[in-house]
Amino acid sequence: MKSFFRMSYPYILWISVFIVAPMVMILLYAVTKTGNGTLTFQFTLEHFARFFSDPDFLRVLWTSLRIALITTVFCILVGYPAALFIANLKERAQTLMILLLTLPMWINMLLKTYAWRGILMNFDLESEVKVFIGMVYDFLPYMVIQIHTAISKLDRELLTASYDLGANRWQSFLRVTLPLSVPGIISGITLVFLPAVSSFVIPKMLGGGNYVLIGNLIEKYFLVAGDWNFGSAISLIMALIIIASMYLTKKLDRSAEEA
Amino acid sequence: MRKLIEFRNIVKSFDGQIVLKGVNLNIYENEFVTLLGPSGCGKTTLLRILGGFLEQDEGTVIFDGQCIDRVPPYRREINTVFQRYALFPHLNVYENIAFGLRIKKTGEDIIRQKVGRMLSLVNLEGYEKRNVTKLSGGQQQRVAIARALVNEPSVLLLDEPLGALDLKLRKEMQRELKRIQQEVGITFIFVTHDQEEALTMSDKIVVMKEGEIKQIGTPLEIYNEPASAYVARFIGESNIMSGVMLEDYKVRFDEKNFDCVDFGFRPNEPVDVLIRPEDIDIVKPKEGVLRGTVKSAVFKGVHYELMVETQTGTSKTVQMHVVTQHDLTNAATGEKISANDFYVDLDDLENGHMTDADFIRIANAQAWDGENRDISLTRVSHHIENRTGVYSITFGTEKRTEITVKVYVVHPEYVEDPRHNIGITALDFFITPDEIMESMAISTDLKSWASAEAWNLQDDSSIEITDVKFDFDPATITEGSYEITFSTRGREYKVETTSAHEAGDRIGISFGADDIHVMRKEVGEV
Amino acid sequence: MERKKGFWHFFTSGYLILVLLFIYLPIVYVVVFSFNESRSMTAFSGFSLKWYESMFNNREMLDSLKYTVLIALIATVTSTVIGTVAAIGLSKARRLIRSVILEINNLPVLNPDIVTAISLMLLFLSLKIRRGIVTLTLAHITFCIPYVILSVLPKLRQLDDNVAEAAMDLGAPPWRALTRVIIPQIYPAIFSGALIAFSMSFDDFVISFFTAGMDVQNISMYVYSMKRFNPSVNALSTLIVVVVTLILILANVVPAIRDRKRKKEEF
Amino acid sequence: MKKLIATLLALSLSLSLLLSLPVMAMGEAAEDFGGVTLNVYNWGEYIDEGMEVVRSFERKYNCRVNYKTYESNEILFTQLEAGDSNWDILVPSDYMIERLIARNMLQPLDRTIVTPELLETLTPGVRNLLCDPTNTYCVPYLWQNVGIAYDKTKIDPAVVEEKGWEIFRDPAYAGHTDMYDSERDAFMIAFKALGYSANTENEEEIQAAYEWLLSMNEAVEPFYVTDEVIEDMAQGYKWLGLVYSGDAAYAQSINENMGFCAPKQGTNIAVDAMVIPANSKNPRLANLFIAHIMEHDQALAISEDVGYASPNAEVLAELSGPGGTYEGNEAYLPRAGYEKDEFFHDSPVLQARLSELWIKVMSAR
Repeated sequence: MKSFFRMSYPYILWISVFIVAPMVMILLYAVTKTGNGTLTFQFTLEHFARFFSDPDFLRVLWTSLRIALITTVFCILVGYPAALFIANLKERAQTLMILLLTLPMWINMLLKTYAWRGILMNFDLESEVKVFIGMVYDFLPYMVIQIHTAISKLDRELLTASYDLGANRWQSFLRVTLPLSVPGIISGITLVFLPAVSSFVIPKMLGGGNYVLIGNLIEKYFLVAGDWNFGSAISLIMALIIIASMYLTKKLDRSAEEA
Repeated sequence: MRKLIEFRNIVKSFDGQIVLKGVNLNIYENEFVTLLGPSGCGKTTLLRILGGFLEQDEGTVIFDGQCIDRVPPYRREINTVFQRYALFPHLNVYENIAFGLRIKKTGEDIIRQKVGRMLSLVNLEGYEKRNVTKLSGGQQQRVAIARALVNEPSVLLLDEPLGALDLKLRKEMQRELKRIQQEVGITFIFVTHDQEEALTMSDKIVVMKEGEIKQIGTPLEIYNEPASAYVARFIGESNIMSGVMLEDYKVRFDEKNFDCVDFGFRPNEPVDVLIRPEDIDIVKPKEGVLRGTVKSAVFKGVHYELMVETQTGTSKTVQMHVVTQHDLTNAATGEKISANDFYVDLDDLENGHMTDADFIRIANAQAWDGENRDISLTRVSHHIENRTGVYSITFGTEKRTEITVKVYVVHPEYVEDPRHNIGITALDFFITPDEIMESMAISTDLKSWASAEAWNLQDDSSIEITDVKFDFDPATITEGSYEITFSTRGREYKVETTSAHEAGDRIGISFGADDIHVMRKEVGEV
Repeated sequence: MERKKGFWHFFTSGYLILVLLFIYLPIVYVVVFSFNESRSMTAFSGFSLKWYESMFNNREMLDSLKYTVLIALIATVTSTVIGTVAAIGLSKARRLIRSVILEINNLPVLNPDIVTAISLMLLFLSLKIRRGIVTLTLAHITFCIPYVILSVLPKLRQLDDNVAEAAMDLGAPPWRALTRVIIPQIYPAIFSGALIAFSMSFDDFVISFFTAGMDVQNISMYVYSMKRFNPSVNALSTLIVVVVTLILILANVVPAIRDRKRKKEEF
Repeated sequence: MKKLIATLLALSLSLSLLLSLPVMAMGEAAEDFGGVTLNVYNWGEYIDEGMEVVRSFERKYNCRVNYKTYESNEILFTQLEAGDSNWDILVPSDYMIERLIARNMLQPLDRTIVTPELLETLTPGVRNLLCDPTNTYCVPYLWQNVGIAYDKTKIDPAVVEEKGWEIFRDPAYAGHTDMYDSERDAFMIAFKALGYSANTENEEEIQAAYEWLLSMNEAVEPFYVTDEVIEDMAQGYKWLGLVYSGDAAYAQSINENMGFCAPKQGTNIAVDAMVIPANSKNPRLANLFIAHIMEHDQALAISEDVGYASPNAEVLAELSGPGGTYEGNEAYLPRAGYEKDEFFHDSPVLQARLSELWIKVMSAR
């Protein structure tokens, strides 16, 4: 059976060429002087300094985090009850509901955002509200499905035991179903918050040009200004934020288990 | 004792299948009641209805004088220990046990005091902070009990709680549950399918079958005075015979009359008679009420369990003609073929039962090639008529290697035993020494070679031929004729005794009048 | 319990219907307006197939749809093969190696798309590789493989090992044991991994936007490049909605029918 | 399961084959290029509705056009700098052509194909542009100027004429104004309002313009948009908006009470012109494409559908004159020869400075 391990060699080669090498490229460009497109090996941290010293860049970062946070919280508030009610449906109705939720995920995100652009033309909303609707629309199904998977895995007998010990429906939900569905919420957060922070299509198409999130900044410095070094630096900063928040949610998840 | 729980005519069905057929049952305070029956008899459904997790289709449940059908489970003075414990994985041992008290908003210090007491009751002091998923089966089960008892319910429901434990731990937990019940002094309702568990722990046993209560009584009553063959068979070991109640105190079974202590039956009423194996004593053949030979003796730790055959079954003896090996070799293809002469039953011939495959089987015709690999016999030709007499039959392989043997068509001699309405038949047969030596299961092969069969005279259903008696040694057999007797099962008694015996001993068995328990025949009872 | 249940049942189904309405509002809106006579997205002035006609005449749009499907298929098949083979290999690897590789493997999934896109663009441009359909396909395969592995590996780890050993004990060489015993058991996982990979590739914009170069454009890139609001996109969206619905119905109803048929045979 | 995969694959393959029937009608080919691909890179929505101009070119020369679009001159330039693309036709704005010529990234046109007679058909306003006086490298494609679009039912035209760019600082229109999200154009109106040149690199003037824009933010609280301004003005959602004349022409064709005014303080005139990159693979076919676009019918089709002014003098007169699609349309014909109107010059320094300040302006709200 040991020989089977050799079967993963082609894949190891693949990830080193197409995942590791590119990330190294970003790192290199982020810490070297601007060479408009070519790699100059003069080491510098000026790009990071430039990013963190300018209040506007920080405001852009803060706006991205803020909109992603509101989107995630809203998805949880709207998504959790939906997931709970679906989990209480009968078997066949449940599979139908999940199918109905997954169908839109298959349709191009661009087309759906374009549809929203058409719809939102009727209303005169602030760009931030439009971006918020677009984001919630795109990420809500992911959240509902993650939470539903967690809830449907719970052993029904636990609820019976809770009733038996005197807890009514609401108390049983609060003390048994909710705490045990936390892992589902956390995996939902990772599937919503992380992409939301870095999204650049929805803000661009729905928020008009001015609603700049960090994703737009990266696109701007790579495609418009052609400053790859600064663009890479911003990407690295965002990647670090993502990894930090992912680590945080993992720890939260593990501590939830220990409690 | 005060009546605590009353089930009145409880009916329940799951998508069309009746699970409870109008159950009536009263349970008294501080009783240890066991609902006993095979899986699917409705015992768990009854329990869950009492717990409030299921709603009965008809009937009412009275608890402490009031009807509690409308009361939701969380307002019933009842707590449950579930089959798979259902401990809350996100809470530790202490929090699990304190769950019910926290719901009732009990003060923190009272909770600490009550949980502490519970932990000592179930010998789990010091486990407060442990994660429940990491505990052993026994420990988890004890936490489940503590979690239920801490709320001081007036009734504790236990749904097969010992099912997942190993034997030794299960025994220990049985004693501990009994101890806790007596110490805490509340009503336990225990569901199980393990009759030994029911006997050791219960004050009252309720035997159930297919949604109905068959008998309610103390373990002793259930064991000694089973209401029906079903109950008797379900509790403890038993010898059950069908018989006739001649008059009070006199019953007839196995063609003999016996005095007994039962009365109140109609004259000559067909009844079931029960004798417990431990009530039967082994004596000298002469002194025994019945005489028989020991068929098997198995040591069960404390005692031996003997199977004593007091009446032989119906039997039939036939002749086995052992002839020399005479397989032919086809020089051209190097193939070998062999077959034996054989007898055929005229009846089988007449109603067209006999196919080429049957002929091949009975003649034990075989063919194999140079490397000793079997070849199928594809060409069988014969002109046997439906009349007794001697005919010939030829078996051949694809490559024309052939052999011809004689077929004796004979009138079958059936042996019929009207008393036990059993019929048996068998035919003489020819065989070679090699085939006997090669046979891996000699009794089965002898039955097949002799086409030995037994059947029930009334409904023609086949009856097993249990014994094949022969007095030759298969390993050293030589040509000649030998007698073989095939017989069905006779009357056998299971006997528990501390004295050692071996198969074949001739002994006598005896039992007293009070060892005989006469039971009314259940309608539709087998 | 009965009375309260009635209200609660009404409340929950009402809530679910509201969520479904929100999810399907744009889709229905687009489908309706794809038949609108005028350009506007606010007033429905009359029924016409004008936009479908303009869609089918718009070769650029059709080409981009063709490329989207083509690349999605190639990426799905390749990534499923590599992914499954890798998953099987990894399932037998030592714990440390497996966790390191899996950590790297999850990078394209957890990392924001734009970072993956940028990194691949930098790779291609720095190595002076001309961006086109090849680099686009390689990029798609790169971010599809993790989904296959994430779907196949857990199933593999659940399989009890001595099933494969039993196959070998009965004379099957390791390779045969793999194909005859292991793969049939993880077939559903491979299939669902392939489905996810296909939907990820079919739906991708960001990574394609940075790695496609000048020659090729997929649907998302084409829609993104349209400045003024062009109603023929509604026609395109309707087409994709119909196709996707058909595929999903096919993928879910067919096995259900087969199961019911098989159940009938068993009685 | 296997059956399922098979049906899925079959369905998708048939779908893609069905759609990719090459639309290669084999008309008479003036010159047969045997299916060679011409790579054309143009602005989005900057050609006739059904792309018949391109299809007729493909039929005429039996070739295939790979037509792609970009959003801004900056993105176009960065793509070219990346160096892994070889386009045959680009349509950059005048100031970008200046930069490309300076870095000799373009190749001269073929006089035998883009003949002087053809150049004669151009209207004087766009011939001999500052960036390429002798039209050696570029041929104008469409041109426009920047102005104020306003709702005549809400704002009196006289007020717009009188205030010019200052109207964008009139709090009366707070919440009803669209500002185009392009740093050069936004700073241009500030420079013009303050009387400076649109190409100034003087730091104080830039700072003053920055303050001007900040005060605009307070006063009018504009919505920063790109193409939504066209629909906003066409549907009458907004009263005031900064708009390119071509977009205004299109909007006015839908909504008559939308006015357009090129303010008296002067504005920016811009010409998007066709050029051939130095590394083009088939320059001959590229030249033929430019000649094809310059023909009367093609120029007419493009300018009529897009709404931007045509460089072809005849087409210009035809469309804006009596019976023309844009007769009486204030926005279609850009103002020519007005001394305060200016072309943009390429200055990366100014560009970088403006983009940095622009982020401040936008996120200042």
